[in-house]
Amino acid sequence: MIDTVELAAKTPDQSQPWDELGLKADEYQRIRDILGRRPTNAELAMYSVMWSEHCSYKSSKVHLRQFGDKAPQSDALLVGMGQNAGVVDIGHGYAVTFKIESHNHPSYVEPYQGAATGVGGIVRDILAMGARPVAVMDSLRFGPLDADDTHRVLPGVVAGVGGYGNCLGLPNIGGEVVFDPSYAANPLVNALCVGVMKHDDIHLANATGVGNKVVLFGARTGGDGIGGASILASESFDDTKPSKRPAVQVGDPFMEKVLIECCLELFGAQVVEAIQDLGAAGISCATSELASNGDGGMYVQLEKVLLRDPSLTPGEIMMSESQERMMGIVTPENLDAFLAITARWDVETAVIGEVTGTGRLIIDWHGETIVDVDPRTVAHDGPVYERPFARPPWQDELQAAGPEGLARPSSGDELRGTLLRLLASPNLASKAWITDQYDRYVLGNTVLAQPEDAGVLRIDESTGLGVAIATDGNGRYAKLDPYTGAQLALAEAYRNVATTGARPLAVTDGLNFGSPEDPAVMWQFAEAIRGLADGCQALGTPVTGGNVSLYNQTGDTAILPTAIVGVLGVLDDVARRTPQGFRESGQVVYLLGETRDEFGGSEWAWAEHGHLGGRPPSVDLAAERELAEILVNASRDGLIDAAHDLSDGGLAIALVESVLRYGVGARVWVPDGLDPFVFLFSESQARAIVVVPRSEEVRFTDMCSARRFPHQRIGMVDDGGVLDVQGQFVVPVDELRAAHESTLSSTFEA
Amino acid sequence: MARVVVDVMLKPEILDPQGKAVQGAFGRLGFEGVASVRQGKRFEIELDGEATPEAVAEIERAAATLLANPVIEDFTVHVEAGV
Amino acid sequence: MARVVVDVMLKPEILDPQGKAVQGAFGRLGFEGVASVRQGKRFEIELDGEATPEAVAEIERAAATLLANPVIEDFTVHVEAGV
Amino acid sequence: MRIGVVTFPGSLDDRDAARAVRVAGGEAVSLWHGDADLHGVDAVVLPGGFSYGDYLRCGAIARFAPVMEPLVDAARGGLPVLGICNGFQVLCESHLLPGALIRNDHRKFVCRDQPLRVENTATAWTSGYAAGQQIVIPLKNGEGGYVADDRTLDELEAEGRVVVRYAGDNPNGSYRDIAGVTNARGNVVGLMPHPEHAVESLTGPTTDGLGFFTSVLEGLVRS
Ligand SMILES: Nc1ncnc2c1ncn2[C@@H]1O[C@H](COP(=O)(O)OP(=O)(O)O)[C@@H](O)[C@H]1O
Ligand SMILES: [Mg+2]
Repeated sequence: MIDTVELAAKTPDQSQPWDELGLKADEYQRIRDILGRRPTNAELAMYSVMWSEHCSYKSSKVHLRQFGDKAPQSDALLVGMGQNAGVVDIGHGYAVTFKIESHNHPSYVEPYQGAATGVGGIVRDILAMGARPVAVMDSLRFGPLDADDTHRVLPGVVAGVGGYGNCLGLPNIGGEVVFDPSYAANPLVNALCVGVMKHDDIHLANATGVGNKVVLFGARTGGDGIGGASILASESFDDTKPSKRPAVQVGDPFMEKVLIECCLELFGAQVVEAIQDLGAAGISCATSELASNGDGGMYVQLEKVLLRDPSLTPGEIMMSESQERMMGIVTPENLDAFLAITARWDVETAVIGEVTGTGRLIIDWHGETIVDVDPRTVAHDGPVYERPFARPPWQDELQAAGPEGLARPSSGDELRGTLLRLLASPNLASKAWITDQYDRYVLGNTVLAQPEDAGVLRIDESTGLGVAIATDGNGRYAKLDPYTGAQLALAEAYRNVATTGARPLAVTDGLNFGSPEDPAVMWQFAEAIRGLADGCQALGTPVTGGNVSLYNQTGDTAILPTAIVGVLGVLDDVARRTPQGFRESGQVVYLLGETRDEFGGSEWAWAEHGHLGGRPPSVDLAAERELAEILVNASRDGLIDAAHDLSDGGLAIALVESVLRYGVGARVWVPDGLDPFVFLFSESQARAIVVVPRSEEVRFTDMCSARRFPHQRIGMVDDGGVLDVQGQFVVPVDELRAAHESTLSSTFEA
Repeated sequence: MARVVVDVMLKPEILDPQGKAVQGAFGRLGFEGVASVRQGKRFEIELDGEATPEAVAEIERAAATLLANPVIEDFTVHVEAGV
Repeated sequence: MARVVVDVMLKPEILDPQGKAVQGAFGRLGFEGVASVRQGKRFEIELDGEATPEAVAEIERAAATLLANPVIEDFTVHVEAGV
Repeated sequence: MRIGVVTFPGSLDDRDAARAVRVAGGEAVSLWHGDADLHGVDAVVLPGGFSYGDYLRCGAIARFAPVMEPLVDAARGGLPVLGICNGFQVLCESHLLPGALIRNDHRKFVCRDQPLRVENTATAWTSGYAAGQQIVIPLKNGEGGYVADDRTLDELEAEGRVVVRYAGDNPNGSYRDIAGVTNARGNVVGLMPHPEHAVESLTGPTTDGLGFFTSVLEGLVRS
């Protein structure tokens, strides 16, 4: 029997499984207060999922506000936080939208499909803004490389990211892979998508215009991802049904590719007012958000939804997370034209309702009303928690246990051995085994991709206008100091973008933390946001949107606090981009920035000593800004031929990466007054190496001097086939390559 | 020598994009009367020896861990006669 | 309603990288006595009506043109009992 | 000269192929899979991608698209046709080219800059290269292993119909390192690597792929 509004009003004492659906007693009571009666089954399902942490941001909202409150003045921001994704003006009438989304838990349960549908979901977000998706990136965290579970999860995740993105025809232009024991059983899969449109093409997902049609199109609705909501079906009302629906969502990238082309044709023909993607909470989310963002109400006849599995209950249909579906708002005059386009693409379409002026979201099932709510109470006025947070008692101890006492290599041989071991360590080793599974060429606009510092895309063929994007995040730094750690992630992504010659403009973030019910985790979270918001203010790059993923923990142990930051920059002419590899013999290598004895949270301390303690490297955002300006100006004026930012593993790793790119050699000397070990492996920030043609040396050093920015001539590119750190050691390039490139392939090809 | 066959199919409630695509092609090619198509995998395993109950039990264990992904797939194992 | 099953396997002379990989995995997992593994495809086709000889002939035609590539694959068609 | 580029549902490199035609100096004409008309083009490119999601077998479903009917006839009549990656798979499925493409021997998708040796410069699409010339263009696919029975392979070798061969490591287990083949007449060519991704130094590893497109344009001008 179907639970209707009418029935709910008559049976106030009917017991309901709110608990199993993850609602708290006071939340359930609040729903009753809002409705003035008990919710129907369908309403309960809807509230429970829309008020979940994932959809409502109830624990994070109070902190996330800072991104708005502290947002720097920026003319570039066309659409800010709150929509499917933020939109940034890049000039010449072009706008770019980009965002990160996590799919962590599903990727642990079913790595291939979890990662694949993660990519699919973020691509639909970008598409809903009216943009053509043009590239993806993936930021990954796994347990130790040698753990059995990593061998189950990593190949599947990588195949899933590639399988979906490659089939969609979106180049993968970058990302990260980090291994740490805290991610065992809690892998992180964060996907980023970037899309492009003209200013006039921006669409907001609002349902306005009384009488406009609500249209559901794309894949049919099946039982995907409704594990929780199926409780409603099995426990209280209809015991004949299968008790467990599949929680696993399966992606169909071909369907999504067709959906992309179809949506872009619909936008282009101007036959659709708004499109909302269906992600978490499916139809519940799409209808309540569209209605809530609009100015009226919405009426839906749920039985009109095309089903893959005819046995689904109304509650399940509303909860289903079947992939590759979109909801459109279409004026009655345009409906025929709309349907003609979806038919041309063989995309199944159903008109399921219309926009009303009632201010209510009403959903009927075969003529009986099963939902009658104010959509704002579902989508926007969910619970907000001010969860207690407290600096954990162990934080002082952790910071006190610095890396000072760790044994350091001193002789040239020891330094050489350290370099070769670090190069082969999981976090610093080449990620080519992974990135070779991703298509970076499709669409023909990829100017730089892995292993470069940032991905660079051409946007406009006639002018060369383009964008650069990098994602970064260092959970070890953040564990030592979450405020600083978040700023370090920002600083690194910002620096990576500037290294290619792009002017950084805007930020998206993926915040992955443990349980918000743990005050220590909540403190890490609050500190990270405060750090990121302050950092964005200082760098003048607003946060345009992002994602929060909480409850990433095993038992009481949370993952490292992992704030992943994506920075978008613009290049007026991508032909001017600066690549990372050394190429021309005789050019001069400069080190920009100041090198200090900073090893807290470093890759060296971790890989060589399994040590994590002390303070992370200090942040100097003014210096980051200055460095970025030097890199951008030098690229514009043609003063440098290559640049590589310094980060994990320090100068030595950056040098090797630049040398390996084109297989040249280099000779490097340790500047006076610097300890060779500190010179080679410190992780001091706001640094980069650049390669300057002899003819430009004076102009380049004059520019640095005028800005009082530290710069040192540390070496020369040559074709000797070795890396020669003078007075310390010499390593043949082939030996460097073997150390760098064999770790992942020998692990996964065994 | 004996042959054991393992058939692996997606669980009925799981979306099968390949099957869907094949079904679409059936329609376009004018093959009538097809209500649904599901596509799965077939493994033909040749044993060195006889298909003893122990050997088949081994294969069954392998099917559950290696050949099928129990999160989304079901499988059946049978000994093929007369090989 | 009836179910027709089409099994498609690579011809014996064509390299089967997936089957080979499965065979390798058998070895590493300690499953003994496996001489070879070949991986193919299984299609389960539900008909609207009965599996009449005409309907099965249609499916055979579909198998030869669409489901299998005769350059590299062989196929068999059979009606599944009791569905 | 007008070169058609076919878009199937799931085609991905169709824009790139059209760009390559333009960079080479030709006019690119888009052809739609559902339209059984070649619109008078002088040559056709079947681009890369995942037509119909690569479901069933790569190219197996696209082969039956309405546009393929006139295309197969025209190809038999001498129209220059180039199949790149998925397009090569479609040509094999259509029996315009011998053999088939199967899953890479390492069972992964692979994207890399691939050295090739041009073995046959008598085809419509390779006349601009020097015999034995080594080129580097992107390779990106999951099912790029070229297979055929020994007789077919021997015949291809004897008739010089192997157009390009992998140089250095074989990236996917292709029999006899074959990366691309032609029909007997030399007008239909298919290859797994992507010449259309190597026509601009800004976005490609090289510009070595341009020769495929300039070859056919020059040939058309001459005739
Ligand atoms: N999961 C991934 N997906 C795509 N590209 C990746 C991935 N992991 C690493 N990369 C790429 O590999 C290169 C090296 O990565 P990394 O050392 O983390 O760069 P950086 O230290 O400059 O942030 C970069 O170009 C990065 O974008
Ligand atoms: Mg970098």
